[in-house]
Amino acid sequence: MKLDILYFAWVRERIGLPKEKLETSAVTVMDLVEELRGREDRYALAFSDLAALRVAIDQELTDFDAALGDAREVAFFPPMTGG
Amino acid sequence: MKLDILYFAWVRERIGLPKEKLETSAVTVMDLVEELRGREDRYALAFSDLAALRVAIDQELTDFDAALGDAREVAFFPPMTGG
Amino acid sequence: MRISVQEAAFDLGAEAQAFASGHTDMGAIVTFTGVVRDLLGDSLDRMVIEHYPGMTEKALTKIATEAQARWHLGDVLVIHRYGDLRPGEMIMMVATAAPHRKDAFEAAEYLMDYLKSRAPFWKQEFTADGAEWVAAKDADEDALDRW
Amino acid sequence: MRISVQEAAFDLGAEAQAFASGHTDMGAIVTFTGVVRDLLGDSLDRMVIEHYPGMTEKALTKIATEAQARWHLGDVLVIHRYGDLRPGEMIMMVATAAPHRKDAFEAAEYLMDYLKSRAPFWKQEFTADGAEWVAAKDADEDALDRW
Repeated sequence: MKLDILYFAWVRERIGLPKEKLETSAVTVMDLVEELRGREDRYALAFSDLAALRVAIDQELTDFDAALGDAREVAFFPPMTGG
Repeated sequence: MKLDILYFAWVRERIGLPKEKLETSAVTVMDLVEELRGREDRYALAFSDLAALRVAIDQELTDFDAALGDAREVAFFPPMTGG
Repeated sequence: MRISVQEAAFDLGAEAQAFASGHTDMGAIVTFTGVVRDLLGDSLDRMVIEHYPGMTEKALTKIATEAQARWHLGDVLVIHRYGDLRPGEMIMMVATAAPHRKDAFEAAEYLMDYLKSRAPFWKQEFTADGAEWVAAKDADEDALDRW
Repeated sequence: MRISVQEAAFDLGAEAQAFASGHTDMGAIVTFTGVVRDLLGDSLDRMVIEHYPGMTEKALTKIATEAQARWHLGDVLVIHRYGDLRPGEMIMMVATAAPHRKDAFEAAEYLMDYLKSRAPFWKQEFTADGAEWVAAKDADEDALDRW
Protein backbone atom coordinates (compact mmCIF):
# COMPACT_ATOMS: atom_id res chain seq x y z
CA MET A 1 0.00 0.00 0.00
CA LYS A 2 1.29 3.43 -0.95
CA LEU A 3 0.60 6.13 1.64
CA ASP A 4 1.14 9.87 1.99
CA ILE A 5 2.38 10.49 5.53
CA LEU A 6 1.94 14.06 6.83
CA TYR A 7 3.48 15.68 9.90
CA PHE A 8 2.43 18.91 11.56
CA ALA A 9 3.74 21.32 14.22
CA TRP A 10 6.52 19.90 16.39
CA VAL A 11 6.12 16.43 14.86
CA ARG A 12 7.03 17.98 11.51
CA GLU A 13 9.97 19.78 13.12
CA ARG A 14 11.33 16.68 14.85
CA ILE A 15 11.06 14.51 11.78
CA GLY A 16 12.35 17.31 9.60
CA LEU A 17 9.81 17.15 6.79
CA PRO A 18 6.12 17.91 6.28
CA LYS A 19 5.23 14.99 4.05
CA GLU A 20 6.62 11.78 2.60
CA LYS A 21 5.41 8.86 0.55
CA LEU A 22 5.70 5.37 1.99
CA GLU A 23 5.18 1.88 0.62
CA THR A 24 4.02 -0.21 3.58
CA SER A 25 2.28 -3.41 4.52
CA ALA A 26 1.18 -2.03 7.91
CA VAL A 27 -2.35 -3.09 8.84
CA THR A 28 -3.03 -0.62 11.66
CA VAL A 29 -1.82 2.88 12.52
CA MET A 30 0.21 1.28 15.31
CA ASP A 31 1.98 -1.01 12.81
CA LEU A 32 2.85 2.08 10.79
CA VAL A 33 4.16 3.87 13.90
CA GLU A 34 6.38 0.88 14.75
CA GLU A 35 7.71 0.83 11.20
CA LEU A 36 8.51 4.56 11.35
CA ARG A 37 10.07 4.27 14.82
CA GLY A 38 12.47 1.67 13.48
CA ARG A 39 13.74 3.92 10.72
CA GLU A 40 15.85 6.57 12.44
CA ASP A 41 16.31 8.25 15.82
CA ARG A 42 14.35 11.35 14.77
CA TYR A 43 11.32 9.15 14.10
CA ALA A 44 11.80 7.22 17.35
CA LEU A 45 11.97 10.57 19.16
CA ALA A 46 8.90 12.04 17.44
CA PHE A 47 6.87 8.92 18.22
CA SER A 48 8.27 8.31 21.71
CA ASP A 49 5.12 9.40 23.56
CA LEU A 50 1.92 8.50 21.73
CA ALA A 51 -0.21 10.17 24.43
CA ALA A 52 1.17 13.46 23.11
CA LEU A 53 0.17 12.63 19.53
CA ARG A 54 -2.97 12.54 17.47
CA VAL A 55 -3.56 10.75 14.18
CA ALA A 56 -5.88 11.28 11.23
CA ILE A 57 -6.60 8.85 8.40
CA ASP A 58 -7.74 10.53 5.20
CA GLN A 59 -8.34 13.75 7.14
CA GLU A 60 -10.54 12.20 9.83
CA LEU A 61 -9.33 11.95 13.44
CA THR A 62 -8.92 8.36 14.56
CA ASP A 63 -7.11 6.14 17.10
CA PHE A 64 -3.73 4.46 16.97
CA ASP A 65 -5.34 1.03 16.91
CA ALA A 66 -7.42 1.89 13.84
CA ALA A 67 -7.01 -0.22 10.71
CA LEU A 68 -5.48 1.61 7.75
CA GLY A 69 -7.91 -0.09 5.35
CA ASP A 70 -7.54 1.58 1.97
CA ALA A 71 -6.19 4.80 3.46
CA ARG A 72 -4.36 7.16 1.15
CA GLU A 73 -3.20 9.76 3.67
CA VAL A 74 -2.15 9.41 7.31
CA ALA A 75 -1.26 12.48 9.40
CA PHE A 76 0.48 12.72 12.77
CA PHE A 77 0.37 15.85 14.92
CA PRO A 78 0.18 17.12 18.50
CA PRO A 79 -3.13 17.95 20.21
CA MET A 80 -4.78 20.81 18.32
CA THR A 81 -4.75 24.39 19.58
CA GLY A 82 -7.24 26.25 17.44
CA GLY A 83 -9.60 29.06 18.36
CA MET B 1 -45.42 63.29 52.06
CA LYS B 2 -45.42 64.49 48.47
CA LEU B 3 -44.72 61.78 45.87
CA ASP B 4 -44.29 61.55 42.12
CA ILE B 5 -46.20 58.48 40.95
CA LEU B 6 -45.17 57.07 37.57
CA TYR B 7 -46.97 54.52 35.40
CA PHE B 8 -45.56 52.59 32.47
CA ALA B 9 -46.82 50.38 29.65
CA TRP B 10 -50.39 49.05 30.12
CA VAL B 11 -50.54 50.45 33.67
CA ARG B 12 -50.06 53.90 32.15
CA GLU B 13 -52.73 53.13 29.54
CA ARG B 14 -55.29 51.88 32.06
CA ILE B 15 -54.81 54.80 34.40
CA GLY B 16 -54.65 57.21 31.49
CA LEU B 17 -51.61 59.23 32.50
CA PRO B 18 -47.86 58.67 32.79
CA LYS B 19 -47.25 60.62 35.97
CA GLU B 20 -49.00 62.43 38.77
CA LYS B 21 -48.15 64.14 42.04
CA LEU B 22 -49.73 62.87 45.23
CA GLU B 23 -49.85 64.06 48.80
CA THR B 24 -50.13 60.94 50.93
CA SER B 25 -49.63 59.59 54.44
CA ALA B 26 -49.15 56.01 53.18
CA VAL B 27 -46.42 54.17 55.08
CA THR B 28 -45.87 51.24 52.70
CA VAL B 29 -46.28 50.70 48.97
CA MET B 30 -49.33 48.59 49.80
CA ASP B 31 -50.92 51.51 51.68
CA LEU B 32 -50.34 53.64 48.61
CA VAL B 33 -51.89 51.00 46.34
CA GLU B 34 -54.99 50.82 48.58
CA GLU B 35 -55.29 54.61 48.48
CA LEU B 36 -55.03 54.63 44.68
CA ARG B 37 -57.48 51.72 44.33
CA GLY B 38 -60.05 53.72 46.28
CA ARG B 39 -59.91 56.68 43.95
CA GLU B 40 -61.58 55.58 40.74
CA ASP B 41 -62.44 52.45 38.79
CA ARG B 42 -59.54 52.90 36.37
CA TYR B 43 -57.13 52.72 39.35
CA ALA B 44 -58.97 49.75 40.87
CA LEU B 45 -58.69 48.02 37.49
CA ALA B 46 -55.01 48.81 37.00
CA PHE B 47 -54.17 47.53 40.49
CA SER B 48 -56.57 44.57 40.48
CA ASP B 49 -53.84 41.90 40.16
CA LEU B 50 -50.64 42.81 41.97
CA ALA B 51 -48.95 39.60 40.78
CA ALA B 52 -48.98 41.20 37.32
CA LEU B 53 -47.33 44.38 38.61
CA ARG B 54 -43.87 45.49 39.67
CA VAL B 55 -42.96 48.52 41.74
CA ALA B 56 -39.87 50.71 42.04
CA ILE B 57 -39.12 53.27 44.76
CA ASP B 58 -36.76 56.01 43.62
CA GLN B 59 -35.84 53.94 40.56
CA GLU B 60 -34.93 50.77 42.48
CA LEU B 61 -37.11 47.63 42.17
CA THR B 62 -38.75 46.72 45.45
CA ASP B 63 -41.72 44.81 46.95
CA PHE B 64 -45.26 45.87 47.68
CA ASP B 65 -44.70 45.53 51.41
CA ALA B 66 -41.70 47.90 51.31
CA ALA B 67 -41.82 51.05 53.44
CA LEU B 68 -41.97 54.29 51.46
CA GLY B 69 -39.56 55.96 53.88
CA ASP B 70 -38.52 59.28 52.39
CA ALA B 71 -39.31 58.18 48.86
CA ARG B 72 -39.74 60.89 46.24
CA GLU B 73 -40.76 58.74 43.28
CA VAL B 74 -42.80 55.54 43.09
CA ALA B 75 -43.33 53.74 39.78
CA PHE B 76 -45.77 50.96 38.86
CA PHE B 77 -45.39 48.83 35.77
CA PRO B 78 -45.83 45.32 34.35
CA PRO B 79 -42.99 42.74 34.32
CA MET B 80 -40.20 44.08 32.13
CA THR B 81 -39.58 42.82 28.61
CA GLY B 82 -36.18 44.17 27.62
CA GLY B 83 -33.46 42.62 25.49
CA MET C 1 -17.97 50.17 30.79
CA ARG C 2 -20.28 51.93 28.36
CA ILE C 3 -24.06 51.96 28.74
CA SER C 4 -26.14 53.67 26.09
CA VAL C 5 -29.93 53.99 26.11
CA GLN C 6 -30.81 55.57 22.81
CA GLU C 7 -33.60 56.07 20.32
CA ALA C 8 -31.28 56.07 17.31
CA ALA C 9 -30.22 52.94 15.46
CA PHE C 10 -26.71 51.67 16.16
CA ASP C 11 -24.20 50.16 13.76
CA LEU C 12 -23.37 46.64 15.00
CA GLY C 13 -20.34 46.44 12.72
CA ALA C 14 -18.84 49.72 13.88
CA GLU C 15 -19.65 49.03 17.54
CA ALA C 16 -18.22 45.50 17.48
CA GLN C 17 -15.08 46.63 15.68
CA ALA C 18 -14.52 49.60 18.01
CA PHE C 19 -15.13 47.48 21.11
CA ALA C 20 -12.72 44.74 19.98
CA SER C 21 -10.08 47.21 18.79
CA GLY C 22 -10.13 48.89 22.18
CA HIS C 23 -9.31 45.64 23.97
CA THR C 24 -6.41 43.97 22.21
CA ASP C 25 -5.14 42.78 25.61
CA MET C 26 -8.24 40.57 25.87
CA GLY C 27 -8.24 37.18 24.14
CA ALA C 28 -12.00 36.78 23.89
CA ILE C 29 -14.74 39.10 22.66
CA VAL C 30 -18.42 38.06 22.72
CA THR C 31 -21.30 40.08 21.30
CA PHE C 32 -25.02 39.47 21.48
CA THR C 33 -27.44 41.35 19.25
CA GLY C 34 -31.22 41.29 19.55
CA VAL C 35 -33.25 41.83 16.40
CA VAL C 36 -36.97 42.55 15.80
CA ARG C 37 -37.79 39.38 13.90
CA ASP C 38 -38.84 40.01 10.34
CA LEU C 39 -40.92 36.93 9.53
CA LEU C 40 -42.34 36.32 6.10
CA GLY C 41 -46.10 36.53 6.30
CA ASP C 42 -45.96 37.88 9.84
CA SER C 43 -48.30 40.76 10.41
CA LEU C 44 -45.93 42.68 12.71
CA ASP C 45 -45.89 46.24 11.47
CA ARG C 46 -43.67 47.77 14.11
CA MET C 47 -42.51 47.47 17.71
CA VAL C 48 -42.52 50.33 20.19
CA ILE C 49 -40.22 50.11 23.18
CA GLU C 50 -41.08 52.19 26.23
CA HIS C 51 -38.60 52.67 29.05
CA TYR C 52 -38.18 54.45 32.37
CA PRO C 53 -35.64 57.25 31.80
CA GLY C 54 -33.26 57.45 34.72
CA MET C 55 -34.02 54.03 36.15
CA THR C 56 -33.06 52.34 32.88
CA GLU C 57 -29.51 53.66 32.96
CA LYS C 58 -29.20 52.83 36.68
CA ALA C 59 -30.50 49.29 36.21
CA LEU C 60 -28.20 48.60 33.24
CA THR C 61 -25.20 50.02 35.08
CA LYS C 62 -26.00 47.85 38.10
CA ILE C 63 -26.28 44.71 35.94
CA ALA C 64 -23.02 45.48 34.11
CA THR C 65 -21.22 46.28 37.38
CA GLU C 66 -22.38 42.98 38.86
CA ALA C 67 -21.09 41.14 35.76
CA GLN C 68 -17.70 42.80 36.17
CA ALA C 69 -17.61 41.72 39.83
CA ARG C 70 -18.51 38.11 39.01
CA TRP C 71 -16.26 37.47 36.03
CA HIS C 72 -12.77 38.45 35.01
CA LEU C 73 -13.69 40.98 32.36
CA GLY C 74 -11.79 43.69 30.58
CA ASP C 75 -14.87 45.64 29.59
CA VAL C 76 -18.61 45.62 29.03
CA LEU C 77 -20.77 47.44 26.48
CA VAL C 78 -24.57 47.66 26.57
CA ILE C 79 -26.63 49.51 23.95
CA HIS C 80 -30.43 49.39 24.15
CA ARG C 81 -32.85 51.30 21.97
CA TYR C 82 -36.30 52.64 22.75
CA GLY C 83 -39.01 54.12 20.55
CA ASP C 84 -40.21 52.87 17.18
CA LEU C 85 -38.54 49.86 15.57
CA ARG C 86 -39.38 48.07 12.34
CA PRO C 87 -39.03 44.32 11.71
CA GLY C 88 -35.40 43.49 10.99
CA GLU C 89 -34.04 46.38 13.04
CA MET C 90 -31.58 45.76 15.85
CA ILE C 91 -33.04 46.35 19.32
CA MET C 92 -29.96 46.07 21.48
CA MET C 93 -26.49 44.63 21.83
CA VAL C 94 -24.10 43.69 24.58
CA ALA C 95 -20.38 43.02 24.22
CA THR C 96 -17.92 41.55 26.70
CA ALA C 97 -14.12 41.37 26.56
CA ALA C 98 -12.23 38.91 28.74
CA PRO C 99 -8.87 37.13 28.87
CA HIS C 100 -10.70 33.79 28.55
CA ARG C 101 -13.70 32.72 26.50
CA LYS C 102 -15.67 31.18 29.37
CA ASP C 103 -15.81 34.52 31.20
CA ALA C 104 -16.76 36.43 28.06
CA PHE C 105 -19.58 33.99 27.23
CA GLU C 106 -20.99 33.65 30.73
CA ALA C 107 -20.92 37.38 31.39
CA ALA C 108 -22.75 38.06 28.10
CA GLU C 109 -25.42 35.49 28.98
CA TYR C 110 -25.76 36.96 32.46
CA LEU C 111 -26.17 40.46 31.03
CA MET C 112 -28.86 39.23 28.66
CA ASP C 113 -30.75 37.27 31.33
CA TYR C 114 -30.89 40.28 33.66
CA LEU C 115 -31.53 42.76 30.90
CA LYS C 116 -34.61 40.76 29.86
CA SER C 117 -36.42 41.02 33.16
CA ARG C 118 -34.63 43.54 35.41
CA ALA C 119 -34.19 46.54 33.12
CA PRO C 120 -37.30 48.74 32.76
CA PHE C 121 -38.16 48.25 29.10
CA TRP C 122 -41.58 47.27 27.79
CA LYS C 123 -42.25 46.12 24.25
CA GLN C 124 -45.47 46.74 22.40
CA GLU C 125 -46.20 45.08 19.08
CA PHE C 126 -48.36 46.67 16.42
CA THR C 127 -50.05 44.37 13.94
CA ALA C 128 -53.03 44.64 11.62
CA ASP C 129 -55.12 43.51 14.62
CA GLY C 130 -53.96 46.40 16.80
CA ALA C 131 -51.43 46.97 19.57
CA GLU C 132 -50.41 44.39 22.15
CA TRP C 133 -47.95 44.58 25.04
CA VAL C 134 -45.45 41.73 24.90
CA ALA C 135 -45.97 39.47 27.94
CA ALA C 136 -42.97 38.60 30.09
CA LYS C 137 -42.00 34.93 29.73
CA ASP C 138 -41.74 32.61 32.72
CA ALA C 139 -38.64 31.19 31.03
CA ASP C 140 -36.96 34.60 31.25
CA GLU C 141 -37.69 34.83 34.97
CA ASP C 142 -36.51 31.24 35.45
CA ALA C 143 -33.28 32.01 33.57
CA LEU C 144 -32.18 34.14 36.54
CA ASP C 145 -32.06 31.06 38.78
CA ARG C 146 -28.93 30.00 36.95
CA TRP C 147 -26.88 32.81 38.49
CA MET D 1 -23.27 28.09 6.66
CA ARG D 2 -20.02 29.77 5.70
CA ILE D 3 -16.62 28.35 6.65
CA SER D 4 -13.53 30.33 5.71
CA VAL D 5 -9.95 29.27 6.43
CA GLN D 6 -7.81 32.18 5.34
CA GLU D 7 -4.44 33.81 5.75
CA ALA D 8 -5.79 37.35 5.32
CA ALA D 9 -7.13 39.45 8.17
CA PHE D 10 -10.90 39.75 8.41
CA ASP D 11 -13.00 42.76 9.35
CA LEU D 12 -15.06 41.85 12.43
CA GLY D 13 -17.31 44.87 11.96
CA ALA D 14 -18.12 44.12 8.33
CA GLU D 15 -18.52 40.38 8.99
CA ALA D 16 -20.80 40.88 12.02
CA GLN D 17 -22.92 43.45 10.19
CA ALA D 18 -23.24 41.32 7.07
CA PHE D 19 -24.08 38.20 9.07
CA ALA D 20 -26.75 39.98 11.13
CA SER D 21 -28.21 41.81 8.13
CA GLY D 22 -28.60 38.53 6.32
CA HIS D 23 -30.73 37.06 9.12
CA THR D 24 -33.39 39.56 10.07
CA ASP D 25 -35.79 36.67 10.67
CA MET D 26 -33.61 35.58 13.59
CA GLY D 27 -34.06 37.29 16.95
CA ALA D 28 -30.61 36.52 18.37
CA ILE D 29 -27.12 36.92 16.91
CA VAL D 30 -24.02 35.88 18.89
CA THR D 31 -20.43 36.43 17.80
CA PHE D 32 -17.21 35.26 19.38
CA THR D 33 -13.87 36.71 18.34
CA GLY D 34 -10.46 35.38 19.38
CA VAL D 35 -7.60 37.88 19.60
CA VAL D 36 -3.82 37.43 19.92
CA ARG D 37 -3.41 39.08 23.32
CA ASP D 38 -1.32 42.22 23.24
CA LEU D 39 -0.05 42.47 26.80
CA LEU D 40 2.02 45.40 27.98
CA GLY D 41 5.52 44.19 28.75
CA ASP D 42 4.81 40.80 27.21
CA SER D 43 7.59 39.58 25.00
CA LEU D 44 5.31 37.98 22.38
CA ASP D 45 6.58 39.13 19.03
CA ARG D 46 4.25 37.17 16.80
CA MET D 47 2.15 34.02 16.56
CA VAL D 48 2.26 31.60 13.67
CA ILE D 49 -0.71 29.33 13.08
CA GLU D 50 -0.17 26.13 11.11
CA HIS D 51 -3.07 24.08 9.83
CA TYR D 52 -3.84 20.97 7.78
CA PRO D 53 -5.29 22.19 4.47
CA GLY D 54 -8.21 20.03 3.45
CA MET D 55 -8.80 18.49 6.85
CA THR D 56 -9.30 21.91 8.43
CA GLU D 57 -12.23 22.80 6.21
CA LYS D 58 -13.73 19.31 6.69
CA ALA D 59 -13.38 19.46 10.48
CA LEU D 60 -14.91 22.94 10.71
CA THR D 61 -17.78 21.97 8.42
CA LYS D 62 -18.43 18.88 10.55
CA ILE D 63 -18.46 20.92 13.77
CA ALA D 64 -20.78 23.56 12.28
CA THR D 65 -23.09 20.90 10.82
CA GLU D 66 -23.31 19.20 14.21
CA ALA D 67 -24.16 22.56 15.83
CA GLN D 68 -26.97 23.06 13.31
CA ALA D 69 -28.31 19.59 14.11
CA ARG D 70 -28.26 20.18 17.87
CA TRP D 71 -29.72 23.67 18.07
CA HIS D 72 -32.41 25.57 16.26
CA LEU D 73 -30.16 27.85 14.23
CA GLY D 74 -30.70 30.07 11.24
CA ASP D 75 -27.06 30.14 10.24
CA VAL D 76 -23.46 29.65 11.29
CA LEU D 77 -20.30 31.51 10.26
CA VAL D 78 -16.75 30.37 11.05
CA ILE D 79 -13.65 32.30 9.99
CA HIS D 80 -10.21 31.07 11.11
CA ARG D 81 -6.88 32.49 10.06
CA TYR D 82 -3.53 30.77 9.64
CA GLY D 83 -0.03 32.14 9.06
CA ASP D 84 1.63 35.08 10.79
CA LEU D 85 -0.32 37.12 13.34
CA ARG D 86 0.84 40.02 15.48
CA PRO D 87 -0.35 40.79 19.02
CA GLY D 88 -3.74 42.48 18.91
CA GLU D 89 -4.76 40.83 15.64
CA MET D 90 -7.95 38.79 15.40
CA ILE D 91 -7.35 35.06 15.01
CA MET D 92 -10.83 33.82 14.33
CA MET D 93 -14.54 34.45 14.77
CA VAL D 94 -17.75 32.48 14.89
CA ALA D 95 -21.26 33.83 14.56
CA THR D 96 -24.60 32.14 15.17
CA ALA D 97 -28.11 33.31 14.34
CA ALA D 98 -31.13 31.76 16.07
CA PRO D 99 -34.74 32.57 16.88
CA HIS D 100 -33.87 32.44 20.61
CA ARG D 101 -30.84 33.59 22.55
CA LYS D 102 -30.19 30.32 24.38
CA ASP D 103 -29.64 28.48 21.09
CA ALA D 104 -27.41 31.22 19.70
CA PHE D 105 -25.25 31.28 22.85
CA GLU D 106 -24.97 27.52 23.33
CA ALA D 107 -24.19 26.86 19.69
CA ALA D 108 -21.44 29.51 19.71
CA GLU D 109 -19.91 27.97 22.84
CA TYR D 110 -20.12 24.53 21.31
CA LEU D 111 -18.41 25.74 18.12
CA MET D 112 -15.62 27.30 20.18
CA ASP D 113 -15.13 24.25 22.39
CA TYR D 114 -14.80 21.93 19.40
CA LEU D 115 -12.79 24.38 17.33
CA LYS D 116 -10.23 24.57 20.15
CA SER D 117 -9.36 20.88 20.19
CA ARG D 118 -10.93 19.19 17.15
CA ALA D 119 -9.91 21.47 14.29
CA PRO D 120 -6.34 20.92 13.03
CA PHE D 121 -4.70 24.21 13.95
CA TRP D 122 -1.45 24.56 15.89
CA LYS D 123 -0.21 27.81 17.39
CA GLN D 124 3.43 28.69 17.77
CA GLU D 125 4.53 31.74 19.76
CA PHE D 126 7.67 33.68 18.96
CA THR D 127 9.25 35.64 21.79
CA ALA D 128 12.71 37.07 22.47
CA ASP D 129 13.53 33.62 23.91
CA GLY D 130 12.67 31.80 20.69
CA ALA D 131 9.76 29.82 19.33
CA GLU D 132 7.43 27.62 21.35
CA TRP D 133 4.43 25.52 20.35
CA VAL D 134 1.39 26.37 22.43
CA ALA D 135 0.42 23.34 24.55
CA ALA D 136 -3.16 22.11 24.47
CA LYS D 137 -4.94 22.75 27.77
CA ASP D 138 -6.62 19.98 29.74
CA ALA D 139 -9.42 22.48 30.38
CA ASP D 140 -10.09 22.68 26.63
CA GLU D 141 -10.34 18.90 26.39
CA ASP D 142 -12.55 18.80 29.50
CA ALA D 143 -14.81 21.48 28.01
CA LEU D 144 -16.05 18.89 25.49
CA ASP D 145 -17.59 16.82 28.28
CA ARG D 146 -20.29 19.45 28.57
CA TRP D 147 -21.81 18.49 25.22
